[in-house]
Formats: sequence, structure tokens, C-alpha cells
Amino acid sequence: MTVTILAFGIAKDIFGASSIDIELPADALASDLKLLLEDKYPRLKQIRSYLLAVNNEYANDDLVLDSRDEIAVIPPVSGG
Amino acid sequence: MTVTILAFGIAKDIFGASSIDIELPADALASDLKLLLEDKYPRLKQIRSYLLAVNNEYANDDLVLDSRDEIAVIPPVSGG
Amino acid sequence: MNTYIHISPTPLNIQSCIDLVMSPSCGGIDVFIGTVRDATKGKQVLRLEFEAYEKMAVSEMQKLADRAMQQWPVQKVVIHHRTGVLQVGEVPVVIAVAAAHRDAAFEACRFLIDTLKQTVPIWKKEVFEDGEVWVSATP
Amino acid sequence: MNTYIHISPTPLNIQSCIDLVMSPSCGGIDVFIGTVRDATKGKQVLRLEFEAYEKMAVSEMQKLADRAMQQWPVQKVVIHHRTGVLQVGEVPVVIAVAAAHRDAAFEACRFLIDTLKQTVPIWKKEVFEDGEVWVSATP
Repeated sequence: MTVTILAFGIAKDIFGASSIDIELPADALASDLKLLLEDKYPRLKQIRSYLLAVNNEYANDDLVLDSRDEIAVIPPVSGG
Repeated sequence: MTVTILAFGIAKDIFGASSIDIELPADALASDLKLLLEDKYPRLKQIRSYLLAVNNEYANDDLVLDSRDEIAVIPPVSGG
Repeated sequence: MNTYIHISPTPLNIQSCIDLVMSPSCGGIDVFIGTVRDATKGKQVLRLEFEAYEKMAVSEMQKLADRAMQQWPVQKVVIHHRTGVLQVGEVPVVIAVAAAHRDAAFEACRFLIDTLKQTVPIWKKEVFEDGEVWVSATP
Repeated sequence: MNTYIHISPTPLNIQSCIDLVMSPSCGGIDVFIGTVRDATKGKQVLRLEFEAYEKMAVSEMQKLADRAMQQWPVQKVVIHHRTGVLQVGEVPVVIAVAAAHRDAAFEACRFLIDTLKQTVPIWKKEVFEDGEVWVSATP
């Protein structure tokens, strides 16, 4: 399945785009996506930390992804 | 000596005036004035507490009063 | 000037208080706004009346502002207090504190309102339908 | 409605935020105003750029407001955050909390700004004369 990943802050700089499409096996977990992203964009491993958000909620590593999910990479936040 | 005592809040109600004149012996202490006031206005003893201010500073009981002092009775404050 | 102390019988302007503490070297401002509540201990309040021993109140508020500037790394402090008759919803007091970092702003602001209520010679009378009372005056 | 959450690319109106939380049953309002500081770690800041994952940021801010309403006896909460390019002295965030008593207003306001900075998906880029950096992004 193809999922679209939104990127913000430093992740947008790393991806060079505000969203990218990634090919994932069906029933891939959030942790699978993280490994794929870190493989494709090694600079992701150099930031302090990052989380995935799925459908506007922070996602645990064992969350099963769906092609209709809205997925985003959330680097360390710094609002306020 | 005659001193003028300013009164605020409930003290103004007790004195029935925003200032009163009191006759004091020379070199009277703040504590002397308190006793005199409590004698003349017994309701002063029924309020929660009160302080004297002399020249815009809270005064200790052993402060020596002068006829030129600005003296005020300060019942419990409740600003804010 | 880094501290602004004011007592006034006219409505307080909150935005002006905030403007007074705004500064390019500050990152956080904490503002406390007192408002007249419609009830106290379940009893309906019609209005409040504030009386100040004005000269001494200004002097005590200045002491508080100076202490706040000494105890915390804050850069600007405003304390404005109103006097006279205030209706429900009106604002008796505004305290604004600006600091480089928010910790100091919050702590100093909290200190200022707590201590103002203990030491500054201002008195509040609550007016009810069936009478009136000087707050905190009697046991 | 007792909570007001808003993200906007236009300047925040502090007085409007305060007006939104004013209530006859409240006696105290605490307001936190973030401002853009002219320096960070001794280095001159030219401007800040704020980016938000807007839908999720609103949802996270709403969760914080709801938690504050549950944890403290507060009656109204406003959180407004700005996005885009902000110059020194401009206001990225305003949080206002009204409660019957000031304790709750102070504590909830402090909780809201502290937790917003930890959980709400908004990012700040500091722009210096010689470069720019996403705050907190790198070790």
C-alpha cells in the first residue's frame, strides 16, 4: 500500500518536501514505517527524537497502519 | 501634644469620621496610643486586628510618636 | 523605569498595563487580573467599594515591586489598583510581570498578588442586598 | 462554551482573549503572553518562524484545555497560538484562564503553557544573521 507522510519543521527540511509517498507492506506497523524512513532519510536518526502521528494522534510503535490514515512525522515540538 | 489619626475601612466606621484628634503625653509610644484608642472606641478591640502606620510605614508598639507624625489606623487590609 | 505603580478611581486599562511591560529582551509576561465576583460564600454580591490609604498604598506596592525585582530575574513590573465603587465583572487590580523566562514571571506575579492582599493598605467593602461588610475586618 | 482554541497567522489580540474568559462568577484571571525575545543564548535573533500541524495542534490544545478544566476548578480557558513570521516583540501565544479563586487560575495557566511546549505540534525556527535553526530539533 502507498501511504502519504506529512512532514513538519526539521523533517520537512530532511525530506525536502512537506509530504512524501512511501510504499509499505499491508498491515505494516508504525515501527516498520520508522525503520523505512530512517533507512531512506538517515538524517532522521540525527535529530533529538521524533514521533509519528496517525489521524492526529500520537502513535505507538505497534499501531497497524492503513492506507487511508493521515500520517505525519513529528520532530521535537517547540511552540509557545 | 495633639495628634491627628487617620482612619480607613472599618476604623472609619468605628470613629464615625475619617480622622480624629487625640491628646497624648509627650513621648507617647504607639502602644500608648492604641490603649487610648481602645479605651475611647471599645469596638476597636472587636475587629480581627489592627496596626498603626506612622509616616506611611507600619509602626512597632515601641515607636515614639511626634505631633508632626502622620498617623493612621490600619484595620485588616483586603485589597486585590 | 522598570516598575509602574498606580492607584486610580477610573477603570483600569489592561492592555496599557501589558504594553508597559513589553520589552524586546523579555520572552514571557504573566498577568493577573482581579475581577469582581457576583457571589461570596454563596451570597449574592451587588457591588464592591474599595478605599485606599493612597500614599502609603503606593509606597507599599512600590516595595513589593522592588522585592520582586530583587528576588526573581524579572525586568518589568506593573501594579495598578482601582478604588471606588466597582460593579460585578469590573477589575480592581492588574499585575503584569515581564521576564526573559516564564518561570520568574509566574512566580513574581503570584508573589505580588498574594503579598499585596496581605500588606497594602486597601480595603474592600462587600455590598449585599441586606447589608454590607468590610472584608476580613471582623473575626 | 468554556474553552476557546485558535491558531491564526494574524496578530493575536490579547484583550479579546481576556474578554473571552471574563465571567461574573470568576474572581481571578491569569494570562500568559509569550513574546519574541531579541536574543537566545546570547545570540541576536532577527525573527522567528512558527509552523503548525494545524488540525492536530488544535486537537492537542483542546485536550490540554479539557485536562485543565478537569484538574482545577477553572471556568474558562483560552489558548491562541500564532503561526508564520514573527518579529522581535510580537506575540506567538496567549493563554488566559479564569477561575473563582486565583490559585486555580495560576496553576492551570502554568500547566497549559508548560504542557503546550511539550506536546502541541508547533515548531519554531530561530533566524539569526548567520543562519537559522529549528529549536530543540537537534541534540
